[in-house]
Amino acid sequence: MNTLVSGILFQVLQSVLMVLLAPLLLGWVNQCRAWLQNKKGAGIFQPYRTLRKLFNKDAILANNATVFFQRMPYVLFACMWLAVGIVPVLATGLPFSPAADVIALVGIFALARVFQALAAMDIGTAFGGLGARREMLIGFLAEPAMLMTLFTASLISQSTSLVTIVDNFAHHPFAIYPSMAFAAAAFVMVMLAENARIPIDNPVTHLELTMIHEAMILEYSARHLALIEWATSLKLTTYICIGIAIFLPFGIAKAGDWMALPLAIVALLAKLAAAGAGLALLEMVSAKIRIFRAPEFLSTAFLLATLGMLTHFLLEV
Amino acid sequence: MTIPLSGQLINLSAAFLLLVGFAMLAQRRILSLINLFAMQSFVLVLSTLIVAISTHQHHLYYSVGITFVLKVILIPWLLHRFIRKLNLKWDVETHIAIPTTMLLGIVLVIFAFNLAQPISQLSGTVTRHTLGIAIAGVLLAFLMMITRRKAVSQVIGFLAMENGLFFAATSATYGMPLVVELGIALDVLVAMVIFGIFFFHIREAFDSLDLKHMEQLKED
Amino acid sequence: MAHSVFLPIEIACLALLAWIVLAFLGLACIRQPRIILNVIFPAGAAISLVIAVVGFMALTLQAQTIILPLGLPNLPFHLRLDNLSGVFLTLLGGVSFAVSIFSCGYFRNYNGPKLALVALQYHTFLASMALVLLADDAYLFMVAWGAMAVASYFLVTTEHQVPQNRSAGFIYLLTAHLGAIAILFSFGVIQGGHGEYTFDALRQAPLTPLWSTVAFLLAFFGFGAKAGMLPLHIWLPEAHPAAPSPVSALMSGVMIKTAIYGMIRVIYDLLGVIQWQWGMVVLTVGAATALFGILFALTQNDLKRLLAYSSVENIGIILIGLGLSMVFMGMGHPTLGVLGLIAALYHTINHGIYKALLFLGAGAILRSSGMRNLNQMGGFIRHMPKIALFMLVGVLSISALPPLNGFASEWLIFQTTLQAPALQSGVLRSLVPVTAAILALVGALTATCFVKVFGIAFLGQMRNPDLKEIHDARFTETIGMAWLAISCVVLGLLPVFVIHLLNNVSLSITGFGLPSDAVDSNWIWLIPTSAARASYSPIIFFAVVISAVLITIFLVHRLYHGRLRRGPAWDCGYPEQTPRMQDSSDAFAQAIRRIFGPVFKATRHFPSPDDTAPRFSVTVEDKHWAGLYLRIARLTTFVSNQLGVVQQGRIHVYLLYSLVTLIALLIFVQ
Amino acid sequence: MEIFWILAIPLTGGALLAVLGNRDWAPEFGLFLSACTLVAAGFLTAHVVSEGPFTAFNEQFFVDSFNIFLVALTALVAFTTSLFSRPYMRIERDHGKVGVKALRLYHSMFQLFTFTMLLALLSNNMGILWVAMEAATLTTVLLVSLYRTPASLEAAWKYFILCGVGIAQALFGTILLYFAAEKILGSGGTALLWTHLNAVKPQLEPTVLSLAFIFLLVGYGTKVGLVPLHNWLPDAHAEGPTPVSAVLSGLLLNVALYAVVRAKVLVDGALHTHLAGYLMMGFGLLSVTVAAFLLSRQKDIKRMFAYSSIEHMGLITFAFGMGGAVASFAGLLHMTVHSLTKSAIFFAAGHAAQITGTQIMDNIRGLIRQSPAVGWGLMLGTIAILGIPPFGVFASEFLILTAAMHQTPWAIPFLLISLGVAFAAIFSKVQSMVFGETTAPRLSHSPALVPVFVHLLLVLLLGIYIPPYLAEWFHQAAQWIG
Repeated sequence: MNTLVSGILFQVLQSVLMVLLAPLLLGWVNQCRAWLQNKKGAGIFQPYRTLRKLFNKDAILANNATVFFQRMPYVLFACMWLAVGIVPVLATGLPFSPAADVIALVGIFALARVFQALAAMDIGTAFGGLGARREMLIGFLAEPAMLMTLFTASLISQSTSLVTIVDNFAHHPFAIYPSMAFAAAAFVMVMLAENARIPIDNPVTHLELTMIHEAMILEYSARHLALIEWATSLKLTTYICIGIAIFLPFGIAKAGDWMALPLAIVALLAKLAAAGAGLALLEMVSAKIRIFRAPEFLSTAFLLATLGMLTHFLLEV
Repeated sequence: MTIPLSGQLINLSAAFLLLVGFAMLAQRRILSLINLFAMQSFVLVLSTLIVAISTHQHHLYYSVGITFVLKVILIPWLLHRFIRKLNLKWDVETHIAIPTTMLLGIVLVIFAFNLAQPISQLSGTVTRHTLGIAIAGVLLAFLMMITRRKAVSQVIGFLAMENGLFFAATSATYGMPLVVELGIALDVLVAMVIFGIFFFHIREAFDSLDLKHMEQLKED
Repeated sequence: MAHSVFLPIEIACLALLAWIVLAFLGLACIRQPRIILNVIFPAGAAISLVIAVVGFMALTLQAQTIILPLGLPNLPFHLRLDNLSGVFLTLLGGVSFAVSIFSCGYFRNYNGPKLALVALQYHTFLASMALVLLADDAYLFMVAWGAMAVASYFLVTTEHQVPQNRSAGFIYLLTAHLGAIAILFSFGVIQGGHGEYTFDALRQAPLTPLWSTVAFLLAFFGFGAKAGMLPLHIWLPEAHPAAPSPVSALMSGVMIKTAIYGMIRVIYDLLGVIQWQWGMVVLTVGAATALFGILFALTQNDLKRLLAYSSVENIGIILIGLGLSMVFMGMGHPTLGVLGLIAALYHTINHGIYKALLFLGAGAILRSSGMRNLNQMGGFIRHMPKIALFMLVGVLSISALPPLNGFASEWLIFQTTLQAPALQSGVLRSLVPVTAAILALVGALTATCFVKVFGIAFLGQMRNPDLKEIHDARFTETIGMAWLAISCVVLGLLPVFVIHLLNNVSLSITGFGLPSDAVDSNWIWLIPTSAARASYSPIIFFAVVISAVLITIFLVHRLYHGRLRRGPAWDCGYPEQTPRMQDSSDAFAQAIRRIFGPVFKATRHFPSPDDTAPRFSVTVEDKHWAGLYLRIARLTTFVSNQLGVVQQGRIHVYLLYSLVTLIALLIFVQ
Repeated sequence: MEIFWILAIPLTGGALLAVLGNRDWAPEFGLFLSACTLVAAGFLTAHVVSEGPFTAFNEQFFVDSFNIFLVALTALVAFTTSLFSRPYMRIERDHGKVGVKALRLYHSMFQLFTFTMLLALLSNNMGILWVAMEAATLTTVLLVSLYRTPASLEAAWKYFILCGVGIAQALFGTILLYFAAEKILGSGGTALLWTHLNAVKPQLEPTVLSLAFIFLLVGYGTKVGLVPLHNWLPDAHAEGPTPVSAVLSGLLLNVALYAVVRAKVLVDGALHTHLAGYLMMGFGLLSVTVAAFLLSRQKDIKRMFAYSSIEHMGLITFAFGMGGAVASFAGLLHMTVHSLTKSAIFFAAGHAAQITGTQIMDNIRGLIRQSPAVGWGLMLGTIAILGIPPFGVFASEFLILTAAMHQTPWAIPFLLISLGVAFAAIFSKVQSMVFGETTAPRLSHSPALVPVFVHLLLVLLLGIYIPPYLAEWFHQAAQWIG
């Protein structure tokens, strides 16, 4: 009983914390980017300001917008929230975790993507369709790669539930898995693609020839846009957290282990900061590629992931 | 061993049959073809008669009678009437390669003798050695039907084949049971009549009895 | 209980009989179409329910057999109702219920004779499918199988004035016939020489591994032809658009599943001893079929063709499940094999339901707007919201999105592939996960494909605004689709029950079941092997998502305002937004055509420069036509031409034939 | 006694119609005669069912389980055919294709043909059997050329010559048979009686019998239409009037095959080898394959179905050649269903040709629109003949194929390919004839399609239920066919 209560507390704590932290991470990434470009930057709290501004505005919907268009932001946000709630970030053994394993996690992202694409096509503008099409293109290339990386991990730890995976890596004697190197590389590429970062997409431009993610949300305004932005930052956070959980799960506490919590939080913040900086660096050194290069990029990721799995079978079993 | 006189006579007539068979194979003119056929039938009757006398097979007398009436008198007469009606009197077979046909015929005869060998061993009749000749007659008639281009000569070939069979029956087994003989005879007669009808139909359809007109139905 | 009076199997037989009677009543009512619509079809639906109930009861009962005094003298009709047939009977009943109800509304604009024939063939079709599932001897099975093919053929050619429909029907029946011959021969091999054709005898018959492999290959070919696996799938995309939509729903939803039933029956039940090489064959073919099917579905513009290709894809997925199961069984891991088998069965049921739903939806669209071509549709959600809702459920299910049923079964298949480490041979160990990769790719492509379908057809602006009087689904149509949509959700939320029931099936035909963890797990947690390995709870998942959405909405509206204004869409600076600016179906698939170019034979038609209303169009062809089937046809004609020479009209030659034959034979004898 | 009636009715009827055949009521009279024959056949059947096999008229006639069902079948098909030909020939007359004299010839010859068939079946004497077979040719040859068109004359001539020559070989075979039998049974009438021959078959001289069988096979095989002796068959079927095509396919081929099988029984008994079986299997397979491939190039509807007859006769021959209880049973069943189905198809096809005024399939379209009954008859008949369940043809093919499966696996590929090719060939053509649109006019007399659907119904019935007594006959027959 006691464990269950504390577990739920952990769950709630983690969910809320992550939701609140997400924009901060985004701000941090942008700030690092600015620094690397020798700019002053808007400060790491800029995203919160943007959100507040958007929330206070009046929402405008296109005349022919349907319920899809109107409710999509909430669904998107909810999906991301659920996702981040499942990933064991602070502690393992959360009560929700067994409800969805890595496959379901990918499923959640797919769900969100489908709704986003449908909403984009709802108005019937040229850009909506274009964005939806490209998003699905990226999606169907990225999703298998993502699954493969996760499968490599789950084959190593004989389980598809993130908790077990984390346990296996965090609380067992350290071992070197060459396959995980492949997986990690693939994961990073997928993460870039899925979160509409350079080199696949550029979150700051609205250049119609190149944009993917932005094209889908052109019609949104005010609170809807705010939710979408927030969800985007959540998505980024979630991905990074998944990466952390799988590739550097050290310092993650067990559920109900209050002593380990502060340490876990600190560790998490440190890892997030590092990851954010790394991401900014990556975006700095690489250039946006043509949309039809994206398949090559992602199929490379897919290939790497599959290779990782094969190496696992060849070397580690 | 010495063969009794009747046997010798039968063998003689058998040899004669074979000769006539070759003659028909070589004969171009239809009129003389008919006469040859009548002659063959007559030889057949003779040989059958000899068999009947020498072996006292009474039912053979009937078949002798039937054959005589049917094949020596009636059918040649019918044929003569037909070709007079259709005035084919001077109708001749064009371009058949006689020598090759003859060679083929000889091959067939040899084959027939080989075929008849084992059977003749088993046969108890005085006429057993003529079985080979009977088969040869059948095959020669067959060959004739293959080589002839005219309807009438094909029919004659058909009748010659009938003769060969009849001869085979007498030589191998002193003839078939009477019922069968009668039936066969009836069939031959009706067949003859129908052939006649056909000649006229064909004639009015193609105004010629040349079979080369009747090669339209095929897989094209 | 009901079967204390009547055994379920007896009820099933009676229901079957009732269907046949209805069929002929339908023919009798040729003058009163109203009766057919308002009495015959509802009655058929009622019978479907009975069948469904019987099948469901059979899932927990012992197998029952019954022998009818019909059939061949020394081989009377044997019927058997066991758990396996129970599963498929339930599917048949459930789907055909919806379809029959739907038909009452759908066929309303058919004239008397046509309707009477449809009623006749439709109910015969249902009866024959049920009979296929109940048959317990080779002869009855083949008879039912053939009746099924013929009935469906006539249904496909209902609109026989259209030439394509005729050729579609021909291709369909030809494939079915070839398949049937193969199945027949496979039975002939299995009975191994003692001439007994009851399934019991076939089970007992001893077979050398070689011969059982031959039997397996024949059966796989035969049933594959009906199921629409590569490269025998060509009939599917032809026949489905040709048939009336309810019929397409039945064919895709149930009929091609009877082929899966046949495979399971023959391979697991009759042959029994499974070799892992078979599994590899099935696995490879399945993977190829799935990938190929979805790629082609993506590039289609005709909605029903698209759905047909997606059926090909799903058959591929089912085959992947079966193949995995066979590999594991053959390698001596029965419990893992069971997992694969259950996954395959589960996906079979799910696909049956959502594909039927989608076809009914397509039918409703077709009937109300007269459109099948996606490029002309658009914005229908504003005119047919009900259809849109049900289609959305179907789309989400088939795209394997949690928490709907499509996801549950694909999740199980993924779990099966992840059991690969258990295999001994390193090759297999590394090949099996590759299929997982392909499955993942296929899943994602499916989502893309159906985003295209829903987005193009229902969202956006009307593509031809002059299209008036398009209206929503009729009442009965709504009921039919609602029934299927609800079962999609239920099957998605309560996978545990399904797993437990299917576990009985595998226990009864293979003798093995899932490990104790899976069986004992309560109804919330879906646990394939053990809790530590993997678990999934659609209910919690669903609850959390819903509540999260509500909380978000609540918070947002509470903390801030809910003000909302309507305005014109941003026109990107262009003078106006015309519907033609939207992505067409072609445009949506353009990236696919480009990336997977080698798979297709795409021909593009460019408009001429001085075209006032330029239209760009692209047609995608199946390479199997030119590559395989036309070659076979050419070979046949060549042979027959060669043989035709024999018959060249001259009587002398004919006589020569007989003489030569005679002499040859005589020489042969001597 | 029934035997007397069953033979006397058609014989006298034929004679009468030869005189009165030009009257208006001639068709009805012919129908009446066929009905009487059918009734007599029914009585005979009942008699055999009650008392088992028996011989009559000092053993000249003989009825057993093998020929009795063929007798019943023959009488039935003859009856339905005359039922069909009543309106059919009238329409032909209205179309001016035949005159009154031709009709007289037709009616009388039809009865005589029935007589010869029944005689061939019932006679116990191999010689009489031969006579009857020859007579059958003679009675039908003029019917084939009934229209007097050049094509029909050519067809008839080929039919006449080829079958005549063939039958001559059969006669020689019979002589050899007699020659062998005479050794044991002594000369005279009894030596050709099948019952006696069957009794003493183990003592018959093997070499002679093998030769005899060759001649009989080639002879009667010509009439069965075995490749390569089949060349007369498509022409005769295509050019003759449809009722004649129907009875040729439905009756003549069966009876000829009956003769072959009778001979096979004796030879098997004498030889103790499987020679006869192998020969028949060889011919059968050859026929099936060649016919199947030739099907795809046909343009004339009746010609196409003639080839399909060759194919099925080949299949039956193959089955009998294979031997064994199952295969022989299947062969008998297939004989029955094939003649029923094929005659039904010819009925429908004949009307189809009348409706559209051509036999060229490319010009026949949309039958189902113009006359649904004809269209459906043709379609269902085709589906039945192609061996698609639940029709009876499938039942027999099921048995044949499954028997072949473990007796002669080497034959399977041929059968598989042939069945597939035949299906594709026939069905594609029939479908395009039945479906689609048309502008053809109506017929002057309403077509008689009762026969079509009666036959198809029977075939369907045989597919799902074979009456016990029928099965019993088949079993007995299969027993001694071996």
